Amino acid sequence: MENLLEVNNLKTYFYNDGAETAAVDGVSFELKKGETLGLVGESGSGKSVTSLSILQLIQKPHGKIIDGEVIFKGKDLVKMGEKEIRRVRGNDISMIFQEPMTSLNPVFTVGNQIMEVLTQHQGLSKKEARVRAIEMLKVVGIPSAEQRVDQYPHQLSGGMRQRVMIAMALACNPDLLIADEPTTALDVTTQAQILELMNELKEKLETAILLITHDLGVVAETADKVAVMYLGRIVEYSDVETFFEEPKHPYSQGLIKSVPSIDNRVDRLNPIIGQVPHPSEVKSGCRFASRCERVQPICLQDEPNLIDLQGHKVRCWMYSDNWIEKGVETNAGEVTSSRGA
Amino acid sequence: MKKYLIKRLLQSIPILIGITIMTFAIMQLSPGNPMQTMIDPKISSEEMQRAQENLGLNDPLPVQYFTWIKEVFTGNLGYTVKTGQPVGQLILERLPATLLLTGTAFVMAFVVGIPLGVYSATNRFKAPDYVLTVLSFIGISIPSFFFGLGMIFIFALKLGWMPTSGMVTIGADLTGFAKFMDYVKHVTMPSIVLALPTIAVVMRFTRSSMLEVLNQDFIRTADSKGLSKLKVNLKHALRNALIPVITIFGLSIPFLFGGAYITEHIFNWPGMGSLGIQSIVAREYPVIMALNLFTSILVMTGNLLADVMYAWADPRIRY
Amino acid sequence: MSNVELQHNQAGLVQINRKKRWRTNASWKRFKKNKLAVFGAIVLITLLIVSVLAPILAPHNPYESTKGELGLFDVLAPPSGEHLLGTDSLGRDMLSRIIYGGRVSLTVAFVAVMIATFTGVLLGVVAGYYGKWVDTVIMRITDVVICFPVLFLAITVATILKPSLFNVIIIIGLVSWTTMTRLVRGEVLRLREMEYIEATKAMGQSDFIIIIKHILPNIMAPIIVQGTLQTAEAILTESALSFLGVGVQQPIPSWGNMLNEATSIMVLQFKPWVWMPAGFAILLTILCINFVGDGLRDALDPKEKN
Amino acid sequence: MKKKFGLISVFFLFVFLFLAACSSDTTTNNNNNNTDKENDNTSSTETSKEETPKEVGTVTVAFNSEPGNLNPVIWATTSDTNVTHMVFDSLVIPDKELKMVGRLAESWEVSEDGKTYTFHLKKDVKWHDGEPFTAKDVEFTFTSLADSTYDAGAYWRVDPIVGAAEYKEGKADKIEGIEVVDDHTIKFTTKEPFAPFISGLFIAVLPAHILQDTPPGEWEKHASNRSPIGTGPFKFVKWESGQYIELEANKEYFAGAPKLDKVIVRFGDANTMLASVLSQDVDITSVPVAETPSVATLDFASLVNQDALSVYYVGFNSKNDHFNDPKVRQALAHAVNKEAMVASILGEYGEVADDVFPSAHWSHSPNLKVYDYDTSKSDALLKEAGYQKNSKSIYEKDGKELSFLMEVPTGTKEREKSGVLLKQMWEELGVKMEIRSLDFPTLVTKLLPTTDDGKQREVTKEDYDAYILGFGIEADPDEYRSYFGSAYMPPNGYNFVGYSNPKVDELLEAQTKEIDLEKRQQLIWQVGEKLAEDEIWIPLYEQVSPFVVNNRVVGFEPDFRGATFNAKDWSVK
Amino acid sequence: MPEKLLQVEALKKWFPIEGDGLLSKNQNIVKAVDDISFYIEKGETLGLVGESGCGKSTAGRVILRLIEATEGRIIIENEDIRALSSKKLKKKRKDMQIVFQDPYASLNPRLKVGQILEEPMSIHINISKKERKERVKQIMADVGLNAAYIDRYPHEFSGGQRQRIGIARALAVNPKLIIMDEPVSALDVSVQAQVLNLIQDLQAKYKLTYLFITHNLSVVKHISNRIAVMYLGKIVEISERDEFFENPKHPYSQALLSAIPKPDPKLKRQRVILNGDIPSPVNPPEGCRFHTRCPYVMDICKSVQPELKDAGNNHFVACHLESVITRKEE
Repeated sequence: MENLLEVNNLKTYFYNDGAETAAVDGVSFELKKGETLGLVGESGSGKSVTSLSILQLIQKPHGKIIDGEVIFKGKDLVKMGEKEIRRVRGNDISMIFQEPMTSLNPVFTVGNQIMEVLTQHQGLSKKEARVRAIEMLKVVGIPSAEQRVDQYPHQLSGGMRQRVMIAMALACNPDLLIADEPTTALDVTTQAQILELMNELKEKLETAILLITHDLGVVAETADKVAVMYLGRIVEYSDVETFFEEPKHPYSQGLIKSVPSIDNRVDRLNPIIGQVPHPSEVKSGCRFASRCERVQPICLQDEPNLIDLQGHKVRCWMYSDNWIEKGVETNAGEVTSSRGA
Repeated sequence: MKKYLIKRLLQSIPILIGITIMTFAIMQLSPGNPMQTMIDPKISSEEMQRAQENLGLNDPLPVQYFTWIKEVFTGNLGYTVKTGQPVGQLILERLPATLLLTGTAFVMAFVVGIPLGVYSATNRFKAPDYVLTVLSFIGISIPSFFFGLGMIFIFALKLGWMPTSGMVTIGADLTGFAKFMDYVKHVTMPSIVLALPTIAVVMRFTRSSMLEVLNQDFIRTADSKGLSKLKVNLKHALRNALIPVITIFGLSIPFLFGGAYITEHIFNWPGMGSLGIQSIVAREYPVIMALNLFTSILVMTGNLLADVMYAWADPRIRY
Repeated sequence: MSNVELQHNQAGLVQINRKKRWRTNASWKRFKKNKLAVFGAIVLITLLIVSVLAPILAPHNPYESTKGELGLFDVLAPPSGEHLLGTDSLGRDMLSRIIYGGRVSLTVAFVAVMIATFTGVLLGVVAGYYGKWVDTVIMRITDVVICFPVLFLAITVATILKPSLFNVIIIIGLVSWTTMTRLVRGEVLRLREMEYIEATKAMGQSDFIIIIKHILPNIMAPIIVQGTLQTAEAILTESALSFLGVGVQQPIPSWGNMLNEATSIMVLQFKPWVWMPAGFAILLTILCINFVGDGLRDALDPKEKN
Repeated sequence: MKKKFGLISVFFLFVFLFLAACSSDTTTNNNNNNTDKENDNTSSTETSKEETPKEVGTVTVAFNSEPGNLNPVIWATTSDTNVTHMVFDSLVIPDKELKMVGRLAESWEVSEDGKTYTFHLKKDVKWHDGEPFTAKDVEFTFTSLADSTYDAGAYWRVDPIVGAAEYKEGKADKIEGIEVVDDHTIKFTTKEPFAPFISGLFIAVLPAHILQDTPPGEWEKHASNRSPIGTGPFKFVKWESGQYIELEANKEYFAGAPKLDKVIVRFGDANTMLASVLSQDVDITSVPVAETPSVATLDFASLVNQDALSVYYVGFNSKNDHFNDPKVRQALAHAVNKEAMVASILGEYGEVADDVFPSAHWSHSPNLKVYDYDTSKSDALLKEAGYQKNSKSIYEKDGKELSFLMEVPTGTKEREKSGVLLKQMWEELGVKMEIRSLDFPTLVTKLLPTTDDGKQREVTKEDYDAYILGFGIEADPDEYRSYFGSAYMPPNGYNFVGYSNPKVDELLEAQTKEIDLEKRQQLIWQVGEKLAEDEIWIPLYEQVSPFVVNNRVVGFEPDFRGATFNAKDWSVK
Repeated sequence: MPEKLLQVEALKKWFPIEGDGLLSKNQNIVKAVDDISFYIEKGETLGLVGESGCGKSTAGRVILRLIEATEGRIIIENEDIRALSSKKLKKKRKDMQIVFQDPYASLNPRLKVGQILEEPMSIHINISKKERKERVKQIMADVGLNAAYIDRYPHEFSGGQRQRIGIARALAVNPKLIIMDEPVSALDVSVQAQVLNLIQDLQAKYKLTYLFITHNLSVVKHISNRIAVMYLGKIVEISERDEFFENPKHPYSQALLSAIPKPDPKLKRQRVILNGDIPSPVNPPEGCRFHTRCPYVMDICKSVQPELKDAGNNHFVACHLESVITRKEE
């Protein structure tokens, strides 16, 4: 099947006070129709910037896409002009965000905000748009949609607002939905509702989803493929079953081990040491080297490429042919990294 | 909404009482009284003292306060010491002129300030923003009397485009549109002088409010929906940015009324400000007190109005 | 700068020292980036130095009328080698008066703002921290005072208290504390909810220490910014009062009462040296204070950190 | 939303304009028989600069402050009389030499004993509303001044009349000394011969038919205060509060109709009004001396000076430890370079003054002591008084430096400048002086101190040291009596300098009884000479007040009686 | 039987909020904490779980008297905290400390780490400055901070390190009870694990007693001895940890447990998806607070508030259904 979206070697850098920060540094992945890709990483990994870069929503002039292409249905979104990309936004590709509280405009009714997309892209009249908006609210499971459509965001609960966001995003039947941490700000019971809803809609509408999250549980339950990001790089990329069966990158392994499990209890967690460094602190070598338990001299010198192991890609020297593991001196006992801050 | 209004009105009662007490107290601290500006060798000091006595200037303070409050309730607000005119009437005569001036300045401040602020914010880091920023600083920094005199000098005296002062062309009994235009001509310069700092403040405030809103998540949402930049800026951003600007409504009112003192004085505008200056010179306590009271009530009302508008403009505020 | 180089020699300490200075550096960096603010700061510092050194820098006695020929006074003399900015209507050297006038105007503004700031911060902290009826009482009083336009109040009070330098300072101080009170109260209310304040309460710290050690230092930034901007307002208020003849009185020169001379059409028209310097000085000072205040606001604003 | 905001703004703008438009209709616009119709035939006022298509026969004159009321017997101020002089007439009026001549009085006789004045009134005089003017009006006016409820500052005028005090106290139901002989004859009888009495009658006569139903105590609130009816050359038309008062010619004026059709009196800040003259919106206004250069160059206007009969002076508190010694005051007088002061501050608009009496007035003595500028004389005088220069070159006596505080009222720049120059001159001499600027009412609280309960009390040496003020004669030099008579120290009068000289007391009392002007003049000259010796005031200068007048106005001649005194004779080219 | 360190009895915290009523008395009341009772034994960790707005954080603050309770008793070592005078309370504060959620808001940005850690000591422990310094260094080492950082400011640390400082501050006066208010929720997963380990290590070392407040069931399972579940101001279930996870009785607890996404794509579970959202704590529902969302709602639930009842095994549930519920999953 043809790829719906292809991101190739995307680089988005930020410039502040003359300093350059590589927030997204050569990210590539692809997404097919109806497929869900989970983009996983901790804060600062560049996953949100990646999603924003796709639609050129990076805040200028601080952030800039400096390289790479984003091919959507054969067209490079990066090269599109302001007018052209606007026709894609909300129509072919739409987004939902982490904070349903702040992502809706507080001074307009939810109906108004949904109708806006429809009048903009589908050329519907206000009346038609309103009918459709109510319909969409019903689709996302909002009770008494006829009344809700005239309410303001603050009159709705967090879960409802996220439903409204989804309704808005799906109003024009987009081919791709980018969901940036859609459930992080929600309570668990509400999160369950929203995840359920998204899965349901995905089946029904055959929308491809780029799901950005830090929660491996969410990925496992919703995604078909997983990409793990660390400091602007994809470090592991595979389908979801393979990934959870046998995570290959030490970072992925660490992540999974860090999370206390609800099912099996261990007496002591086994965390990754240290903190995520600031991108500027990593001068050369593997970006994870400072926290890796199996670090070797080569890791500090050169950065590994994404190595393809039968479709399971991983960015680690361990899987290269010339990997020689010497007696590992872990400093696992010391939880504090002197690299600090 | 009604409940909210009533609540706010009730809350303003203690403030009103405070205003009257403060107004009264300020006057009481003052040395000298209007009788003393009329010192005249021909009038015996006994006669002066008797007049003073008759005016109640020698009564105990609480008595004077309540006498005054009674006058406030009758609407007379007392009588001028020298001419015995009801002060309320005097102020009412001047009120329309002041409202015309401050009202025009007020409208000007927002009608000019808001678009400039929006323009500045949406052109951040570009030349127009810098130019407007510097201009707004100058607007805040220029003393109004200086600016006013300069305007008179240039536009009235040198160029002869504008009348030097006053509110109407005296002696010309104009009607209808001609009368309206006559007002427009006369109100232009003083209202610009009065409005300038407020324009600058409104502009700065709108700008920063816009910038703040432009950083909000829902703007990103609007962008992601594929709306045009103009629609994002004018519908989503401006509407939200204007809500805090409403507070400037309230804040600018005392500023404009204060500024009206000097502006009216310079432009000989027949409003409450020039009355105030006259009265201060003449130590007309009842007038000064009434003006203080009147202005502060206007300001309070303005603030009240701003609060109500705020509540009205922001659907998040419930009553 | 040499400071930094020195630290680099002691390799081990480099990082720590750099980090220690990070906060101030970041604010300073942001401030430095704002060219208007830097310009303003430089001008202001120059003005301050000139004011402090007035007795040394002023070429003439600012109070003394220059005697011209025939024992008459050399009034309204245009700029010349002797009087670089000419003389005023009493034959006094304009340059010297501008320099001394700056001293007076700046003193008035700074001291008045200090009074306003002290009052405002005190009331604001008390109202915000203790809340309840204390808050209600203080804020109602503030509401009352706010209803009186500052200039209006200043004029009235200035008429009542007889005009003198001291009184002008007191007046401006006493009528302009309300904004600070509101600001500080708001900040304290916000801060009071901060977890570190709760943590301090949880360890049984006394209110006084909490205010001094934990609250005040953390609201210094807005206080400084507000104080700066208020200084500009104070200078304007002083000059407006002087313009109306109830401010700083002759023969003490203040920029405001020097500008009072400009209220004459004759002077406006024929003797520009009498009003231009004072007008320019006021404009420049307020402008620079505003620049600096704005720069500080951006530099000290925690929201701009990222 | 945006649209809404725009609409609201426009709405507000219109509301304000509407309010303003209405306001002009709500202000005073009475005087029934005057309609606006007359104005219609006058050309519309397009106020462009070069051409002056002013209304024919209209002169606009501007003053610095708005009248308080237009009832001339209620606390009349200059701004009031500038208007009331045109609307009202008085029984008598001073001429240029300050001799009283008749206005509403055709003639009068004084009895041999100098106590009875019989006035014969002009006939055919009509009030502006058509009512005839009679002796009843005169009686009414002067009786009202003695009414028990009246307290607006003119009682002193009738106080010398027999029975006035009794009437005031309610012991009589009419004033014995005022007697209407017939419709056009009225007789006043004074208790004893009182020279200044006739000057006191220089006050407007009020229309009895308008005011008789209102007790004088209530006049302050009477509507006619803002729409007066008089007998004068101009009729009141309207008063736009804060803007202007419009008067029109009284064509039936008994002394001949005015040459003008209309006089408009405007009021406002001096600079603004001057600007209006420059833009030719205003024809006449007073010019601060400092402003004269900007007017002198105009081709369409000229300067006209008004003589004010007043003297600016430094007054000393004689209770002060330094100033109780006349030698100190004399020494200070010798150290004032009055010529330089006048030249610097006033230029051609001032003249050095050596007498407390204005030099243009008959009370000015030509042979009094003059204190020439000579600091060596000052030094000598101070040494005589027991002062020595200390290490700081400041005179001191018994360890107390000769230093004092000078109170300078704000308001006129000339006065403030004088203070500054005096400080400089006296500091050169070795005297320390600080200036305290304060506004006039505040200064008054120092000169006429009150106790806590508002009663006036005596001046002490703490109240003040010295001050600068101006003092002028309005009609009669008797006004100086309450300033220098030892019986008139506060709270009994205005002798706040605390001057006491039995000889002067005697002279001041004597002159009131001297009906013969020449003899009276001699007495007053002696007062002036005594005062110059003691130098309790240091006269500084006299000053004329320049007016700028548009050249199209002919006949504007302001003098000590006021600026609008001869408005009847003004005309336009 | 182990000693109870903390006993909470019938604790209530009602916040009046300004209502519509102008002059009327019937203000709205937020029943943030509404009649809860529990105890914590010495040395154990009680996990207090619930979703946002359930009142768990308020409960923590009320126990420390950072907020005054409306009703109820808080007994720490036989002393009623609510009855203490403010002076005595200050002394008592030595025994009870708190660690907050937000590592950024919980440290005064103007103070150095050393100063932050010294402050509680200077209030409660009478030792010299030098000793204090030593103790600060000791505590820093305890929480895994390099003592060389003593003169650094909070902003120079990462979130995880700040949380360590927060813990160190609580430890500084040797408290008996520490209330952990969501101490790891704001941290990235990899760091969260580090801090959780630290919290456990310290408990062992200093014999601390924790009230661990969190919304994260996985975390609570990892760290607690006993678990209490709160819903809208009420405790609906309280039990030993293992008992709870094996046999959750309250329908809400069951829904909570089943809602957690698990990192195992192969596991396709039958979820209990609740209807709607948590109702507002202003005017909460009558009867059982959970009845509006409960899949097993009965008539009685709408009117009668269930009491906490012993279900055996030291397991208490507040549900009218308790007898019929068995664990559904698998």
